[in-house]
Amino acid sequence: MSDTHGTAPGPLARGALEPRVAATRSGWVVDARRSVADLVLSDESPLAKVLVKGPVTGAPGSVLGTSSGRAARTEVGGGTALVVGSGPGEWLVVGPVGTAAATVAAIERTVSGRPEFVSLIDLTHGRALMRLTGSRAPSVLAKVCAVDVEDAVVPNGGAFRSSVATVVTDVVRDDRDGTPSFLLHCERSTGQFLSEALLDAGEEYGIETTTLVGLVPEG
Amino acid sequence: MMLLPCPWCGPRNATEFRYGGATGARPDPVSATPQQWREYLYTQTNPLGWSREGWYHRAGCRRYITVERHTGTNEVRSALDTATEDG
Amino acid sequence: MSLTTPDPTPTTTRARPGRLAPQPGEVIDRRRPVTFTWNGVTHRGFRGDTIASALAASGERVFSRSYKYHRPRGLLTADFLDPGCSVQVGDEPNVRGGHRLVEDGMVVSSQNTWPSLKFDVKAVNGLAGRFLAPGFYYKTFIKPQRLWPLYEKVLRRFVHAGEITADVSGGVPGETFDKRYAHPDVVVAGGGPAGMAAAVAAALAGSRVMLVEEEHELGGHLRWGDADDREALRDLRAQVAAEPGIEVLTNSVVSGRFDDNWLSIVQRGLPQVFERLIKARAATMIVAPGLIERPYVFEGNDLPGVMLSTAVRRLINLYAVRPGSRAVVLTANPEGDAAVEDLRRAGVEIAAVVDARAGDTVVRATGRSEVTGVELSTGARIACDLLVTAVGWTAPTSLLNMAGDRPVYRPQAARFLPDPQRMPENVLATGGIVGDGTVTELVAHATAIGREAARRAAARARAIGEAVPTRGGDAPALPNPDPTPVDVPVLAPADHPELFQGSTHGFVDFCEDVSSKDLVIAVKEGYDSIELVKRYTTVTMGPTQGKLETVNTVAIVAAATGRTMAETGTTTWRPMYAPVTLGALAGRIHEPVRYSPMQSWHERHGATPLVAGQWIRPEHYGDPAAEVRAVRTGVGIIDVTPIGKLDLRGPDVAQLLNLLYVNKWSKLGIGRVRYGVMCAEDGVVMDDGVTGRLGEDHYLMSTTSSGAATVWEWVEDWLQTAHPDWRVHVTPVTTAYASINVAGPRSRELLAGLTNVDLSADAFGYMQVRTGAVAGVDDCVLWRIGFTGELSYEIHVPASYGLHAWERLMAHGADLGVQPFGVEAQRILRLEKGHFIVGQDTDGLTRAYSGALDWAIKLDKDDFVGKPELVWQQEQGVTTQLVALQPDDRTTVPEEASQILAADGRIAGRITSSRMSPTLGRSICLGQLEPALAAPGTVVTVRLVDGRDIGATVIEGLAHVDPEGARQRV
Amino acid sequence: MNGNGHRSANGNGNGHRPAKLRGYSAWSLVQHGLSRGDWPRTWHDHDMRDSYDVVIIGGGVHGLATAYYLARDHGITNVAVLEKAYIGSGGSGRNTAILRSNYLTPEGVRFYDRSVKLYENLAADLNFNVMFSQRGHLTLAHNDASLRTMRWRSEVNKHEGVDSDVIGPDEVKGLVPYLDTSPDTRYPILGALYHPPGGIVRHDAVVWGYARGADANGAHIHQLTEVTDIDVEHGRVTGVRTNRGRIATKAVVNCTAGWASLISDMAGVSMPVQTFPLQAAVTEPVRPFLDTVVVSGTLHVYVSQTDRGELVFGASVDPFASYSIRGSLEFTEGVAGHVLELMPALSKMRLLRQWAGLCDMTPDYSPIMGPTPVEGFYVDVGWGTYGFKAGPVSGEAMAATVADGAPPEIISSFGLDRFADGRLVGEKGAAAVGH
Ligand SMILES: Cc1cc2nc3c(=O)[nH]c(=O)nc-3n(C[C@H](O)[C@H](O)[C@H](O)COP(=O)(O)OP(=O)(O)OC[C@H]3O[C@@H](n4cnc5c(N)ncnc54)[C@H](O)[C@@H]3O)c2cc1C
Ligand SMILES: NC(=O)c1ccc[n+]([C@@H]2O[C@H](COP(=O)([O-])OP(=O)(O)OC[C@H]3O[C@@H](n4cnc5c(N)ncnc54)[C@H](O)[C@@H]3O)[C@@H](O)[C@H]2O)c1
Ligand SMILES: Cc1cc2nc3c(=O)[nH]c(=O)nc-3n(C[C@H](O)[C@H](O)[C@H](O)COP(=O)(O)O)c2cc1C
Ligand SMILES: [Zn+2]
Repeated sequence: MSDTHGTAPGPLARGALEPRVAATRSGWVVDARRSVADLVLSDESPLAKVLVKGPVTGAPGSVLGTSSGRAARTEVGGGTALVVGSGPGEWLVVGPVGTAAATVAAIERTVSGRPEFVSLIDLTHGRALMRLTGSRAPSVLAKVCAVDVEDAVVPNGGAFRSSVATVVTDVVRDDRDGTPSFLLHCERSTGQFLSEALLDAGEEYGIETTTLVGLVPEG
Repeated sequence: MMLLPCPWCGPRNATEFRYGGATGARPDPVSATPQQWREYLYTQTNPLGWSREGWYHRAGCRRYITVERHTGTNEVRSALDTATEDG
Repeated sequence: MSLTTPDPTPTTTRARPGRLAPQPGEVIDRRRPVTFTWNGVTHRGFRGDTIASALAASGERVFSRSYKYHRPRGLLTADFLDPGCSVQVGDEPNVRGGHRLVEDGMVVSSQNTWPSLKFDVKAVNGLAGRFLAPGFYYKTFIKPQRLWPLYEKVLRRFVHAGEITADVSGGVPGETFDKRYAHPDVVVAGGGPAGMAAAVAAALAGSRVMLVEEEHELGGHLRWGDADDREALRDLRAQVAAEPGIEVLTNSVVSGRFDDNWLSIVQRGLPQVFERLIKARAATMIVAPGLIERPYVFEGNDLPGVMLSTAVRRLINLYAVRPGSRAVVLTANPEGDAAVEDLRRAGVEIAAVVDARAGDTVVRATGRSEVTGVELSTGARIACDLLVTAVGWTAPTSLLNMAGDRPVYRPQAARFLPDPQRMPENVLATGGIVGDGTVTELVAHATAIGREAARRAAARARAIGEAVPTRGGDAPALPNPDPTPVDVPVLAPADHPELFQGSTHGFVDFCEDVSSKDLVIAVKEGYDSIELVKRYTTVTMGPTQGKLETVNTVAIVAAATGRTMAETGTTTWRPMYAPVTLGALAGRIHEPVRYSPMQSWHERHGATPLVAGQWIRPEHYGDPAAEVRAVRTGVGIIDVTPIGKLDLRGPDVAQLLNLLYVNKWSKLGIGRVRYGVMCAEDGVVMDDGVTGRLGEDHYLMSTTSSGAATVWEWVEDWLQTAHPDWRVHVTPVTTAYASINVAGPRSRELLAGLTNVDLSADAFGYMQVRTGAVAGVDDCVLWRIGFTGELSYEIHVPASYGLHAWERLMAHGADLGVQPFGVEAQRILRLEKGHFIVGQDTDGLTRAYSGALDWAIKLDKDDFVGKPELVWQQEQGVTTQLVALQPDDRTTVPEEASQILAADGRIAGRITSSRMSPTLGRSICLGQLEPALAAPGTVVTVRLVDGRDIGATVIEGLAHVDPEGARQRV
Repeated sequence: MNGNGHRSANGNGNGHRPAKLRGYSAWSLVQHGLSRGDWPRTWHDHDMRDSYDVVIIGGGVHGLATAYYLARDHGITNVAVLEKAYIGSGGSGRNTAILRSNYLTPEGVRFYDRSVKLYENLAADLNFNVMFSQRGHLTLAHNDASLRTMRWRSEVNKHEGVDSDVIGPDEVKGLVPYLDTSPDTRYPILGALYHPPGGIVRHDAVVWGYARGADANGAHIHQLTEVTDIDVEHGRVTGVRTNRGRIATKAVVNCTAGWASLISDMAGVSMPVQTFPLQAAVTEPVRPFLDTVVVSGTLHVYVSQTDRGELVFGASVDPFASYSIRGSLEFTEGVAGHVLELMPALSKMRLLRQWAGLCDMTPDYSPIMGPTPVEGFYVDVGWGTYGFKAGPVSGEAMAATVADGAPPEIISSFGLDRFADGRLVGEKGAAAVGH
């Protein structure tokens, strides 16, 4: 972040979902509520998101180590990122808050010099990212997504893109301590709508919202 | 609902795709006569039987695929990536 | 339809219709009485009672009046299909009284009770029957034709149905409908013995099974059977309960089968939702719906007290209701024989058992508002208040037909049977629909079918597993299905006499009041195929959709035409197998809306929302004219986030742009922006926008907001299908950026204090692009362009910082009087400037030269999309031309779409855009005009929507304000 | 029919007197009720002749009306209508029966207006009550752009003398109290195009009435007769082949709608036509509450209530070309969702049945009518989702085309050659959902 012109405080970033109780953390306005519910939807939009494109079989795949349809954690740019094979010749790298630039630089370094045409784009601010966690998470998805997310088809580490509540969404199954957990990644402007549709679908199971672990304000 | 066997994503509901139809080859824009060009614009084959047609997986891999479908039964017998002919 | 004289009433006193002592298989809970009202009168029943059984238990026999003739109707089938007891429950019309369970406080009323439920209108019936012949409407009310609307009004008052209430909020507050998807291996439609056994076998073979039963509990016909049946039922239920792989859905129905085994299942009676639609992609479906008992056609067959054997067996065994006092039973099968036994046990006097297998039958039933007697083929007349018929079955092949099967008629079984040859791989059938047999034989068949379904499902699961890329290391192993099909034992249909109609005419379709005579008349008039008979008489078109009436219809039409039943065939079964509420079909409505990151600010500042496709945008903040003046004289900012944006990267982007736009792109330098127009291959203007070159191989393209998605797919189409060798990556970034247009003579001043980009005219000229920080936010893209015609900067801020940037602009510009402006002010500003809007000033047939785009079109390029059409358009001249018009009366704004007339009165064009210009203080327009009228200075006639004509003058160019473009170049 | 000996004089070519259709009236109904005598057959079965002057392929409203007007207006009666299934089994028996003339182009408006006028007198003309219910037709506008298109249509309509106007939400509410006209819905109703002469008709009755009229005038209607090929020699039609044998003829009219391109292909004429399924559905009846036809283009849905009390729903064509008429669940889901957005009070009404028909879509949503490069092969196709209402005018115009060998003025813009010439007649904005 370059220094500010003018006298106002540093720029404030906002996630894709309107927080119900707002608080500021690491330059982000986040939802201050915590949740201990069994079924939780958290806004993880502040995480760094970098989209890498290249040939289906080529440098990015071999460097990042996943293929289309699968997601795995890898060391990228000095942090651990979740690398999602989000489509043919397309990888989504989800890293800790604030690491987008470093991630871009790191990947650029590793693919440079290769003959294929590879491009990178920082979509941290361009996409909404939320996480749905809980044993009933598959039931919630079953109300809004036509793809079967059972183990046999989408085990932990599976990733696909489909329509969720009519919004085109990347879905990544990324379980938490054996509990089903899904990352949902869509165009930023429809994030609010998608979150509302998920809350609506999860209502009968007692869903609650919260903010990304790590950004949840203290106290 | 019809399932389309996307070569990249596996079988998916047809509503995830946009139908592109059985568009003919683009005539040479320099030498095409109005007849030929407008035939290309307006007249597609409309068979009752097997048809080769383009679909776009807009809610999935975002690839254009070429599908062989029977227009009487909606049975699909193949689907390949249009650009790479991968199945 | 005439009725014989009343029979002498029987003399002995007998047990009245009403509640029996507890029955071994009853489903009512006598410890839980419920109270409800029926036509305003309080009634009692028990939990587990249906509306019909509770009313029957209190002696009610008439439940409705019929559709055409208003004849009294009672129970016929006493289940979901019963055509005689559709009732209104509260705000819900057409509730199936034979199925819906009574609840405490339920308000139930009869529908279609003209002249009243009980009033005897025999005379009217008799007369009506004669004149309301099929096709009656077509033959009358022809002249005088102007009276038809009046007749029509009268007809509409007689509609037989429930009512919906005018409350537009709809339904009970908090009452919702729901949907979900499911991916079972096997769906079993029907929870009778066959369905249960098939489900158990499939689950044991490893399938995830969904067992769907329309009734409130599993069991099918075993539920109202004898002790052996009940024993078999207990055993099967226990087996189902023991299988964790079976999901049991009761009070649910498989309502449709669509391509690739996409099944719709309606789940009713849930606590949290009114009805839920499950959309199941089943690997295999087993159809096990059993059989439906068929009514018999004879005079008086619709009188209350004439019932099917299954109806009386249900009433007695499930609800402990005595259905009458003195019965005549016409039986042709064991079900009828069993009904005789049940009736005896229930204390009903059996006046006669007429055995159809011995050739005896019923000629007619007599009575006024209910049956009082029966005339037999032997000539005997017997007094009774109950006539039970058991003459055969209809196989509900509906779901199979939806899967491609066509039923075949088997005279030996007197029913249509499915044709296994025509069934797809993923659909199987078992149980009564296939054939008959002992429970053991049924279970054996169903077990084999269940295992076979599981085998096929496993093969499919394997194929899917191999096709999806999501399976990884810890996925369960794919099933390895046995290649050999399961050996399925034969389940042959039992022999059954063909019994459809006696020697008299009677009702065939009870819902639609269609009699056998009507069918014969229709055939004689030439409507002699089954489909034409259906349409002419409306037989099978009512709520039961042929489930009770198809076979009799076919039989009667066959007899009337001299064809066989097989030749005659059935009408087409179609979804829904059972009707589904619109609420369940709709589910929770998902209509995505999109917001810019500044939405909360707009709401807080009183913006009037404008629905623009999926976007909700500020139309204005109170006074659009003032917003226009602020932009012309000072500075305004507008949220233009919905503008479509595509990030284009790669060495071949310039080639791509050259192909897609009518103008040239090869020489666009880094830091430059160009306006471009895209046409489709027919030369019709498709989209426009600017594209800027940010780096050697990096461009940012903008599109119209409504065209964003289409253009993206368009670009991908050309890249993937025509030029897969081009190296270009396209990423939509529409909402990756919050886009703000800062417009007005003081925009430079405002922005200068907030950015590290050098804004001086020399450093950052018109139609250029820069990247830099704005309001402390890095990686912003700034375009010096303007839709408004003023000096302006369109800044694209990484979306998370959009609100921050907007607030900083407002705060920083306070002393400059910065004003937020909305879409309406922008429309006025662009119209003053003469900028067209694709789709408003052009239409679906407007080729580019008609859009006044001559300056942009570069026909010297080798190729671009739509070029040939534009070459020809240029050669032949346009048919219409976009022009700017000035109404002669400066205060009149002709509404957009006002037509422009030629001297001979022909339509020669139309106004496409019009506003009162706050800048000029007069009305201004754009329009499409025939070229003969398009020359500057031509005066044309505009027909206003109120019919008045005004003059308007074509002006030079398209701009009303600043035609030289001086204001935007400062 | 050039050179065929027939004159095209209205009414009496070839000395033929059109049969006066009568026999149906309230009085005759009473008589039949009392005497219980049989009604005459509505049309008759005939043996197939070896040759006919004109062979019409397709026993829908277009084919039957063409046969009727050939006889009535031109005295051409040696005519066969060949229908592969039963009459009305195509779109004519499956359509949602909406009649209107509020189209967008002046050519279109004039054409459909003539049809509505013919419909207004059809019951008397055919002596068959087709139950044309002119209950009014509303096309809702939910955004600016559609309001502008409505106004465009209404201005063109008014110019052509067709009753049509843009009305505001309050008037809409007055006409249809069940509509949710509050401004804060997802798709607020900003206004509507109101077209009082529009309405619904009993579609089967139109088919049967024309069949009866054609039959009475001597035309042969052959059901269960499928055309399998068309003989063309030296650029002229010489006959058609059917599953029941060959028929020699010099004039063939293709009135097969959804199958139009298959038939044209038999004659070697390629057509800019794509076949798409169009679906419809009915609910169980409820007491009448909806007096007008309501259409929403934005929501892709329309609804009317029949005199029987059912709601009849329709939408736009399926999203991909197909000859399958099995129908889809997405259609009913979409229709239900959209109807409930318009009229939330209907959530407990139940959908009873859905079905589908085939639509012959053209690039500009206007029909293709008139001669073709093959002499004697005429087309009356491209009826898409809107052709039922055009039955009468098309029959009249095609009869004149066959009789005179050239199309009359009213269909002169709809020729097949317009595509090669790039002169499309754009009706998409007025026909895509409203039909
Ligand atoms: C669901 C639906 C709703 C509609 N709603 C409306 C509406 O509200 N208003 C409106 O104006 N229009 C509507 N339409 C359109 C309208 O139904 C059609 O445009 C119109 O019926 C076409 O009539 P037709 O006589 O040309 O064709 P059809 O009625 O389709 O007749 C063509 C006939 O040709 C026969 N045929 C085909 N091939 C052969 C062969 N090889 N040999 C012999 N016979 C053959 C077919 O069996 C068929 O009977 C709707 C259509 C559908 C499907
Ligand atoms: N149906 C009878 O009344 C009856 C009477 C005596 C004997 N039998 C014999 O029993 C055998 C029938 O046993 P079975 O198990 O095949 O049938 P069944 O009639 O015992 O059970 C079928 C069940 O399927 C349900 N059903 C039907 N369609 C459905 C749908 N679309 N969705 C959900 N549920 C649906 C019905 O409600 C019924 O409970 C036959 O041999 C028959 O001859 C039947
Ligand atoms: C305007 C209209 C109203 C209809 N109303 C009903 C109806 O009330 N009940 C019914 O079962 N079918 C109704 N149908 C549908 C027909 O039963 C049938 O499905 C349709 O004509 C298509 O034929 P098919 O299903 O035999 O293929 C109606 C059809 C139309 C065109
Ligand atoms: Zn795909």
